[in-house]
Amino acid sequence: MSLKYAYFPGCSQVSSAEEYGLSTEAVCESLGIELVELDDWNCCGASSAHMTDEFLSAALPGRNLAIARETGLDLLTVCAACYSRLTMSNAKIKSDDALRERIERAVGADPRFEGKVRHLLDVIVNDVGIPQIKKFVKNDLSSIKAVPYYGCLLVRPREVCFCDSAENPTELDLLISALGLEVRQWSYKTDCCGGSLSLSRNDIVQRLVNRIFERAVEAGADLIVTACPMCLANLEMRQKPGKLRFEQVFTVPVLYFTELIGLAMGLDGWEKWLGAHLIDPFPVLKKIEALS
Amino acid sequence: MNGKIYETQTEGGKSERVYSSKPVGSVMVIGGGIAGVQASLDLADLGYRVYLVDSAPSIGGVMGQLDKTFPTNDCSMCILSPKLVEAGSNDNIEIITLAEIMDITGEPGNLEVILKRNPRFVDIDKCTGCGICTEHCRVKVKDPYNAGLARVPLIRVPFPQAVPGAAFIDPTKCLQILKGKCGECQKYCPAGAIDFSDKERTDKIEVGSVIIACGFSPFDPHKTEEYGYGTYENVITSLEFERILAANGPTGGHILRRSDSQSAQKIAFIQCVGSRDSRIGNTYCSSVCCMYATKQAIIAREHDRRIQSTIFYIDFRAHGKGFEEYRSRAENEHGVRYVRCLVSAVKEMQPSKRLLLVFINEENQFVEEEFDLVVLSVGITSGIDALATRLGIRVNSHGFIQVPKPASLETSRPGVYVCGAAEGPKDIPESVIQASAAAGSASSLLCPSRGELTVKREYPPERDVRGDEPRIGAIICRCGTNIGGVVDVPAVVEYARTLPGVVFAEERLYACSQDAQVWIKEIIEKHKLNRLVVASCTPRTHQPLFRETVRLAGLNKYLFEMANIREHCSWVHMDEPGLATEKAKQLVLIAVKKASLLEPLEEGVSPVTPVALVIGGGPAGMSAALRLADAGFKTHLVEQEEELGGNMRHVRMTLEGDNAREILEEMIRSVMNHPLVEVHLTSKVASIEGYVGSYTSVIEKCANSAGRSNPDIESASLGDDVSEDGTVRVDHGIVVVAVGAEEYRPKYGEYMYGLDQRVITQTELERRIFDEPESLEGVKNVVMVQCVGSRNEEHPYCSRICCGVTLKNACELKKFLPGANVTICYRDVRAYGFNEEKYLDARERGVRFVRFTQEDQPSVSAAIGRLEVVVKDRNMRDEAITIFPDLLVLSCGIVARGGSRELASMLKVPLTSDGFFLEAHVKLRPIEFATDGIFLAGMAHYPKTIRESIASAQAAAAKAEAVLSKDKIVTEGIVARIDPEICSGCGQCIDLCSYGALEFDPSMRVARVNPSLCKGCGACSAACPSGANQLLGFRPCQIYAQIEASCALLEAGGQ
Amino acid sequence: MPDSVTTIEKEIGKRIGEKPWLCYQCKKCTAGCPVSFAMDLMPHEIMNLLRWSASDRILASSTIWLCASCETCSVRCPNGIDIAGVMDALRSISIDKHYRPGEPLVTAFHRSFLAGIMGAGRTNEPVLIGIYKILSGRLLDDIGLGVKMILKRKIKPVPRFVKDRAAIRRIFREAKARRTK
Amino acid sequence: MMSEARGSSVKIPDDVRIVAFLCNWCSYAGADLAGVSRMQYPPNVVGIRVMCTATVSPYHVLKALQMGADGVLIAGCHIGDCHYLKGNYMTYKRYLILREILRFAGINEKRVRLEWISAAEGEKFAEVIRSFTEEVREAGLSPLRKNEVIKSEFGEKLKNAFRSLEVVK
Ligand SMILES: Cc1cc2nc3c(=O)[nH]c(=O)nc-3n(C[C@H](O)[C@H](O)[C@H](O)COP(=O)(O)OP(=O)(O)OC[C@H]3O[C@@H](n4cnc5c(N)ncnc54)[C@H](O)[C@@H]3O)c2cc1C
Ligand SMILES: Cc1cc2nc3c(=O)[nH]c(=O)nc-3n(C[C@H](O)[C@H](O)[C@H](O)COP(=O)(O)OP(=O)(O)OC[C@H]3O[C@@H](n4cnc5c(N)ncnc54)[C@H](O)[C@@H]3O)c2cc1C
Ligand code: SF4
Ligand code: SF4
Ligand code: SF4
Ligand code: SF4
Ligand code: SF4
Ligand code: SF4
Ligand code: SF4
Ligand code: SF4
Repeated sequence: MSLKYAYFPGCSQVSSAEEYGLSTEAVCESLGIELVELDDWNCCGASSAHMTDEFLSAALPGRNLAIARETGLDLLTVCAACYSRLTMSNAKIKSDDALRERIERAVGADPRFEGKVRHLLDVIVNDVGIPQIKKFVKNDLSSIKAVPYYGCLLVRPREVCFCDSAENPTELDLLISALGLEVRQWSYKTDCCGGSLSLSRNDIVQRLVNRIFERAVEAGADLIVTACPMCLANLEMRQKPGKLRFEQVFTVPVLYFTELIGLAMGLDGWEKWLGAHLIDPFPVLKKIEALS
Repeated sequence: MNGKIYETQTEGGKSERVYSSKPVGSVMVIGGGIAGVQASLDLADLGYRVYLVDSAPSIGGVMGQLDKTFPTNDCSMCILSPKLVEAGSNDNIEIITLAEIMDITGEPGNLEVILKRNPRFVDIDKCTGCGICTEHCRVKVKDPYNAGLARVPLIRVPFPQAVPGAAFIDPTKCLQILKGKCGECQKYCPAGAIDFSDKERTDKIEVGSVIIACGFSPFDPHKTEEYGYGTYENVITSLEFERILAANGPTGGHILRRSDSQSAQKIAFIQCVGSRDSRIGNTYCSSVCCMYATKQAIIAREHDRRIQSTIFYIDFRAHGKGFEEYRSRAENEHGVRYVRCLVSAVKEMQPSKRLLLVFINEENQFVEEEFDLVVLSVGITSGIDALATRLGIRVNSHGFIQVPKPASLETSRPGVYVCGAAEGPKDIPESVIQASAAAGSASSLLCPSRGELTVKREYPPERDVRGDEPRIGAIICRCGTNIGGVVDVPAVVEYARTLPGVVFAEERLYACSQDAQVWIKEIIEKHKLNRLVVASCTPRTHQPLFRETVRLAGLNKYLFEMANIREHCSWVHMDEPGLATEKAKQLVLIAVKKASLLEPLEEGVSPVTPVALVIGGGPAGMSAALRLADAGFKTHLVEQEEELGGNMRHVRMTLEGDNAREILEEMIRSVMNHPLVEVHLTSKVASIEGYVGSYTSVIEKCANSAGRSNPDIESASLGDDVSEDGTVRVDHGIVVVAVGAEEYRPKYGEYMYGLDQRVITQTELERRIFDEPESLEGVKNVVMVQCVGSRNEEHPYCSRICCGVTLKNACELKKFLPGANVTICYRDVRAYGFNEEKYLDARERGVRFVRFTQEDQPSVSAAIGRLEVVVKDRNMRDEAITIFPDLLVLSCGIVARGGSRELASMLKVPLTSDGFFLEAHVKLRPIEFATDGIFLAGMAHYPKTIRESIASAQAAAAKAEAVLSKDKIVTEGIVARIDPEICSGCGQCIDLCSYGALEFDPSMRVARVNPSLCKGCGACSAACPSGANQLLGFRPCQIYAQIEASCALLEAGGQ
Repeated sequence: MPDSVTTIEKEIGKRIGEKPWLCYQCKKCTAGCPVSFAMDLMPHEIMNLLRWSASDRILASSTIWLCASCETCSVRCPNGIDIAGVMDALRSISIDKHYRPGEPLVTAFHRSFLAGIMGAGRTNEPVLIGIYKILSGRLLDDIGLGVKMILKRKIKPVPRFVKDRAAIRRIFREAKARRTK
Repeated sequence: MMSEARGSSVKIPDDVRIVAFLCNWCSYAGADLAGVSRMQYPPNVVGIRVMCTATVSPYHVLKALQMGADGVLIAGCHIGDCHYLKGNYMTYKRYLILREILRFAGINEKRVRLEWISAAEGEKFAEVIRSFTEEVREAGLSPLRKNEVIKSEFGEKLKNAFRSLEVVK
C-alpha cells in the first residue's frame, strides 16, 4: 500500500498547535508516510460555520476538497474538527446536487472529491498497523500511565467516522499501549470538553474541562493523549478562568499522539514540541529512564 | 380449515367432514420453553402423540432461568419444574433434545419433518444424573444456564431440575472429541453412559401438525454502547441479574458486584435497552421488562433490606392483571424509586468501579448519582429468523413469526402454528394461553385421528390385599456410588430384613433402570408382596415410575412408599458416612411403618356429559363455542342480549388493522349456522349444579335485556317468577365463562361528559370515523384524555387496551383529517408489544402528546361557546397548555360487569377485588379455575384486545375439549374422606376448602366430601376435631406411625 | 411531512430532513448533554416546544447557542433524531430571522471566527481574539493566558493568508445571498 | 453424637433428633435441591413428606414431642405460593395458636419452628436445618429422655397442651 496523501494541515497546526504540525511531519517521515501539502488550502470553518450557516459549513471545506480532487490522492488531516468538517461536507456535496453546483460556482472548481478523507490516527492504526508501530519503538515508556482522550468530534457522527465505536473507541488505546505506555481505563474518552465555547463561555467550559482532569486523575493517569488541537488547547487553557492571572489546578499534561509516537521512537525535536505546552510535561517524563 | 384434507359439508342441518386423506394423530412442538411444554401437555391430554424438540440439552427455556415471576413472585422453578417432570414422564410425549428442524414438507395433516440430532455423547437411558463425570472434567466453559456468570465442566447435567436429567457433553472444547486425548469422564461414569462415538444424525418424522414455540433471544446490549456492557463489569443484563437473584444461581442469591464481590446496595435499572429504539431497528416494546425490573427490584430488597433500587424508564408499562398494584407496592412498600428519564450513558468511576449516572428528576433538577450495579432491562428479540427462513414461514419486520389470519395462530404455512414469545414479546401467562390455543388449533385439524397414536397401557387386574397381613418388599438402591459411596447399603438391607412385615429385602445398583422394573415385578409376584418400599432418591421424580411398576405387578399403585436416602441423606451427609447409614436405616424404618398401614385407594371415576355450556356471546364466547362444536361437542351458548357480538359490535377496526365488522359477522354466521351450537339469546343461566363432567344448568329468558349494565335489574330478572316456557334445563360436562366486561361510563360531568355534546368517548369517535366521517368535517382541534376511569382510586388497575385504541383512532383521524391537531393527554403511553409502532405512527403523523399526572388532571370548561382544556405538561416543568378543542375524546377504561358477582357465586369461583374473575394460577393456569371443569375466556379475566380475547377463548376451549373428549374422569386417590359415623357435623372443615369440595348434608347432619372436587391438600382433615375427616394416604394413623418411627431410636435410648 | 406539524418543524424538516416530532420525551438527550445544565431550555424541551410552535421562545433561547455540537444527543436518541443538527438549523433560522441571540457572547465569537476567515482565508488566534474582544466588549478577559501563550510561542503575530482570497469572498457572498433570499 | 454403627443393630444416639414435616411442592423440593447441590447439614433431621403443611395439625406436632422428638420443623411454600392456594395461611394461623399453647403449657416453644422454603431455596433449607439443630441443642434433649421425674412432668405438660388444643378447637 502506498502511503502518500494530500495533507491538509489545518490552521491550528501552523499556529497555536505548531507542535502538532511539526510532530506530525516528523512522525510521518519516519514511518514512510508521504505528505503533499494541499496547495493554498483554507480554513474549514470549524464549528462556527456549521453552527451558523449550512452553506458556509459545506463550502469552506468544499474548496479544500476541490483542490484535493486535483491531486488524485486521499486527503489526510490531523485535526478532529477539520476531519469532521471535511468528511461531512464531502458526504453532503455528493448527495445534494444543488449544493454542489452552488459551491462549484463560488469556488470555481468541482468539489466532488473522489478520494477518502483520512485522519492520521486512522492511517497509523489501520494502514501502518500496530505491529509495525511496535517495531519502531525505541524508548521504554512503560513507567507512564496514560488515558486516551478522543473528544467528541473524532467519533461522531457515527456513520462517517473511522473509529470502531462512538462510545468506546479503541484506536488510540491500542496505539498508546503499542507505544509501551500503560493505558488506564476511564469513561471520559469521548466526553465533550466544550471547545467551541472556549472563548465565549469559559464558565461552562471550565466545568467540563475540570471534570475531565478529575476523572483522569482518579483513573491514575500521568498523561492525557489526544488527537485534536481544539481539545488540547481547551484542556490546557480552561481549567480555571482568570483575567489577569492564568491558573492551573491540574498538572496532568496533555500531549498529541504524534508527540508520543515521536517520543517513543526517539525522534529529533521532541524537546521543542513538548516545550510548547502550557502544562509542563517534563516533570512526568522524568519517570522515563531512557530520557533522563 | 384446510380444504385439502377435509371440508365441512352442511346438508339439512347435518354436518359432515370429508377427508381426502386421514391426518396423522401426532404433533411436533419445536421449542421446549414454557409455551412448548404447555402445548405438549395439552396435546397429549387431547389425545395426540407429541414430539417435543429443543435445540438445548434440556427443556425449560427462559422461565427455567428465572428466579421469581411477576406479579405474584412465585418461584419460577417451583412452578415450572413439575410441568417439566410431567412432560418428561408422559408416555405420549417424546422429548428430543439437541436437535434442529431442517425442513418440513407435505400437507397439513400429513407433514414430514426432517430433523437433525446433534450428538449428546451420553446415553439418556443409562445416565442417572449422578454428576460424577462432572467432577472429573477439567475443561470449563461459561454456563449458559447461569447466563455465562459461572464456569462449568463440559460434561454436566444442564441444571439441577433439567429434563431429561441426564448429562451431555459440550463438544466444542472436549479434549477427547477434538484430540482423542482425555476420556476421563468415561472412565469414571459408573453407569457406562458415555459414548464418544455418538454421531450427528438425521431423522424423518411424520406428523399431522407442527407448533413453533422457539421463544426469543434477549437483546444483546453490546449494541447499545453508551451503557458500557462488556466494558464495565458492574453493568449486567436483566437475565444475568435474574441468575444472581436465584438461590441456585452463581452467587447463591447474594447480590454482589461483579468487580469485587462486595454486596451491592444501590442498583439502577435502565429500561428499554434494545426496545423502542429506532437506531437499532427495534421499534416495538418488549412488553415484559418494565414489570420484570420491578420484580427484580422487589426481590433484591427482600434479599437485603439495605438495597435501594431506581428504575429509569420512559413510559411505565404495567398493562396486565395486577401489574399496576404491583408497581405501587414496589414504590410504597419496597422503596423502589421510579425516574422518568432515560439515562444517556453509564460512566465507570475509578478506582471504585461504581457507576455514575446523570439524569433529571421529576423536579427537573440534574442529579449525578453513583450506583453499585446497573441492570440493563434488555428487550425480547426474535431468535428464529434462520429457522423461519429455512421453513419458509413468514415473519414480521422484526423477525417474529406472523399469523396472517386475525382469529388464528396459524402461520403462513398451513398446518403449522405458533405460540409464545416466538410470535411476539409476551409474558408467561400470555405464552401459556397461546400454547393451549395452538394445541387446540392443531387438535381441530387432527381430531379425526385423536387417540390413534397415543399409547394406553394395559394393566392386569388388581389383586385384593385388604385384610392380608403386610408382606413388604424393601429395595435399597445404591445409585451407583451416589448412595453406596456414603451409606453402608448392605447394613441397611440387613436392618430392613429385621423389620416387622418385611419379607424381602435386597439392594440394587440402579433401582430405576428398565431391567430393575422387570425384576421388581418378578419379586412382587414371586414373594407375594403386597407392599413395596424403595429406598433411593426423591419421590418427586421417581415415585410415578415405581407406582407404575407396582401397578403392572397387579397391586394398587398406592401400596408403595419411598424413602429418600439420596437427596436427603447420602448427598447431604457425605462427610459422616456412619451417621448417614444410621439415618438411612431410620428413613427405611419410617417408610416401612407407613407401608404396613397403606391401603389400596380408589381413583374415582365419573362419567362425562360431552356437552359444553358457554356463558357470554362476545368474541370470546363465540370462539370457544365454535372450537368446541368443531371438535364435535354439542355446545350451548348463552347470551343475555338480543344479539351476539358483545363489545366487538362497537369496534370497526382491530388494533392490527383488520376489519372488525367483517370478522364479527363471519363469526356470528358460523355460530348461528353451526349445527352443534345452540344459541340462547336474551337468556341467562339461572342455576348451575354439579361438578366436572356432569353439570346441570337452567337457562332462562331475561325479562329485561336492556338492564345488562344495571345489576339491580339483572337480579330482578332472575327472580322466582320466570315464565315456564322460557326455561331450558341442560346437562353439560364443562362451563366456559366468557361474560366479558364493559366500557367505563364517565360520571355525569366528569370532564364535562354529558354536559357538552362535544365531549365523547373513544367508542363514539370510532363510530363517527368509520360510519359518519362527514360529521367530523371542519374539526380542527381534537383532544384525547387517557385513563378515564382507570388507574385511580376507584379502579386502580390499567385497562390495557385504551392506549392502543386511542392511538388507532388518532391515526385514523389523521389519515382522514391530516390538517387537524390531535393532542393526546396521557399518563404513560402503554403501547405494549407491536402497538409501539402505532405510537410511532401517530408521532410520524404529527399527533401531539402531553403528559399529566393523576394529581393534576386536565381541566375542562366551556366559555363563550367553546370548550377549553387546560393541561399541565409534566415534561415541560408543569407548564400549562390551553387548547380549545372541537372534540374532547375520553379514553374510558374497562370495568367488570355488574352481573359477574352473581355468576361467580353461582359457580363458586372467586373474583378479584376489581370484579374480574380470578384464575386458578396467575402464571400457569390463566384460563382455568381452581374448580375443575370451569374455564375462563376473554375480558371476563381482564381487559384484552380482540385477538387476545380470542386466543384465550381457544385456549379455554382446548382445555374443555380435553375434558369432554374423555369418556370418564379419573380423580386422585388421595382425597379427604369423612366417616359419617364419626362426623359430629360441626362443619369446621367446610369453609377451609379452597375448592368447594365440602358440603354440609343437612339430612344426615354431617359434612361430605365430593371426591371429584377434592385436591387432597388435607387442610380440612387437620381441622377435624373428631377425626372423622381423614386424608387418604396421609391418615393420622399413618403419619403417627411415621412420627413414631422417626423417634423410635430415641425411645430405645431412653430405656 | 405531515400536515399538522408546525411551521418551524417544517422549516427544520426542509433544511436538514430531520423529524423532531418523533420525540417521545425520554429526556436522554438532556441527561447526556454536557452543557444542558447551563441552558434555559433543555434539549428535550426544545423538542417539545417545537411541537407547540413556540418559535419565539426557541429562537431566542440560550440553548441553541450553548449547544456545543458535540452530537452526544444525536448518537444516543432512540428515535434517531439528529438533535445537534436541529440545533444547527435553529441557530441558522434564528440568524436568518434576526432574533436577538440568547447568548450574545457566543454569537460574537462565531462572528469573529468567520470574519477572520473571510479576511484571511485562515484562522489566526490573535486576529480572532482581537475581533472577538471588540465585538464582545470583554477586553480584559484572558490577559494572563495570553501572556503565557506568547511566551510559549503559541501566538504567532503574523497572519498567514490564502492566496486566492477572491474565492473565499465568493463563498461568503454566496452564503449571504442565499440568506437574504 | 451418635456412635459409629455397623451391622444390623442400631446404636443409640445421644444428640437431638428433629422431625421435619415438609410439604411436597416446595420445601421437600427445596430439600431435594440442597441434596442435588450437595449442601451439607447435620443428620439430626428426618423428613416426613406431606402434601401441604395444612395437613399438619397441632396434634401431629404434640404427638412428635410426646414420642420424644427434641424439635419439630414445619416447612412449606412461601405465603402466596401454596400449591393449594391458601393452605399455608391456615398453617400459619395454627402455628400461632400452637405456640401459645406450648407457652401456656410451659414447653419451650423454641422446639417448634415454622419456615417457608421454596423449591429453589436449597441453601435456605440447609441453613434452616443447621440453625434449628443448634437451637434445639441449646434447648437440650427432650425431657422425655431424662430421668423419670422430669419425664412425667413433661408428660403432664404435654397432656395440658393436648387439652388446651381441644378447648381452642
Ligand atoms: C430477564 C427476564 C425476566 C422475565 N421475567 C418474567 C416474569 O417474571 N414473569 C413473566 O411472566 N415473564 C417474564 N419474562 C418473560 C418470559 O421469559 C417469557 O414470557 C417466556 O419465557 C416465553 O416462553 P417461550 O416458551 O415462548 O420461550 P422461551 O422461554 O424462550 O423458550 C424457547 C425454547 O425453545 C428452544 N429453541 C429455540 N430455538 C429453537 C430451535 N430453532 N429449535 C428447537 N428449539 C429451539 C429454546 O432452547 C427454549 O427451550 C422474563 C424475561 C426476561 C428476559
Ligand atoms: C370501548 C371499547 C373499544 C375497544 N376497541 C378495541 C379495538 O379497537 N381493538 C381490539 O382488539 N379490541 C378492542 N376492544 C376490546 C374487545 O372489545 C374485547 O377484547 C372483546 O370484545 C372481548 O370479548 P369477550 O367476549 O371477552 O367480552 P365481551 O365483548 O364483553 O362479550 C361478553 C358477552 O357476554 C354477555 N354476557 C355478560 N354477562 C352475561 C351473563 N351473565 N349471561 C349471559 N351473557 C352475558 C354480554 O352481553 C356480551 O355479549 C374494545 C373494547 C371496548 C370496551
Ligand atoms: S472427555 Fe471431554 S467431557 Fe470428558 S472429561 Fe475429558 S474433556 Fe471433559
Ligand atoms: S457419570 Fe455417567 S451416569 Fe453420572 S451423570 Fe455422568 S454420564 Fe450420567
Ligand atoms: S416500555 Fe416496553 S420495552 Fe421499555 S422497558 Fe417497558 S416493557 Fe420494556
Ligand atoms: S432409583 Fe436409584 S439409581 Fe435411580 S436415580 Fe434413584 S437412587 Fe439413583
Ligand atoms: S389509557 Fe388505558 S391502557 Fe393507557 S395507561 Fe390508561 S388505563 Fe392503561
Ligand atoms: S383435602 Fe383439601 S381439597 Fe380436599 S376437601 Fe379437604 S380441604 Fe378440600
Ligand atoms: S433523546 Fe430523542 S426522543 Fe429522547 S427526549 Fe431527546 S429528542 Fe426526544
Ligand atoms: S450536541 Fe448540543 S444539545 Fe446535543 S449534547 Fe452536545 S451540546 Fe448538548
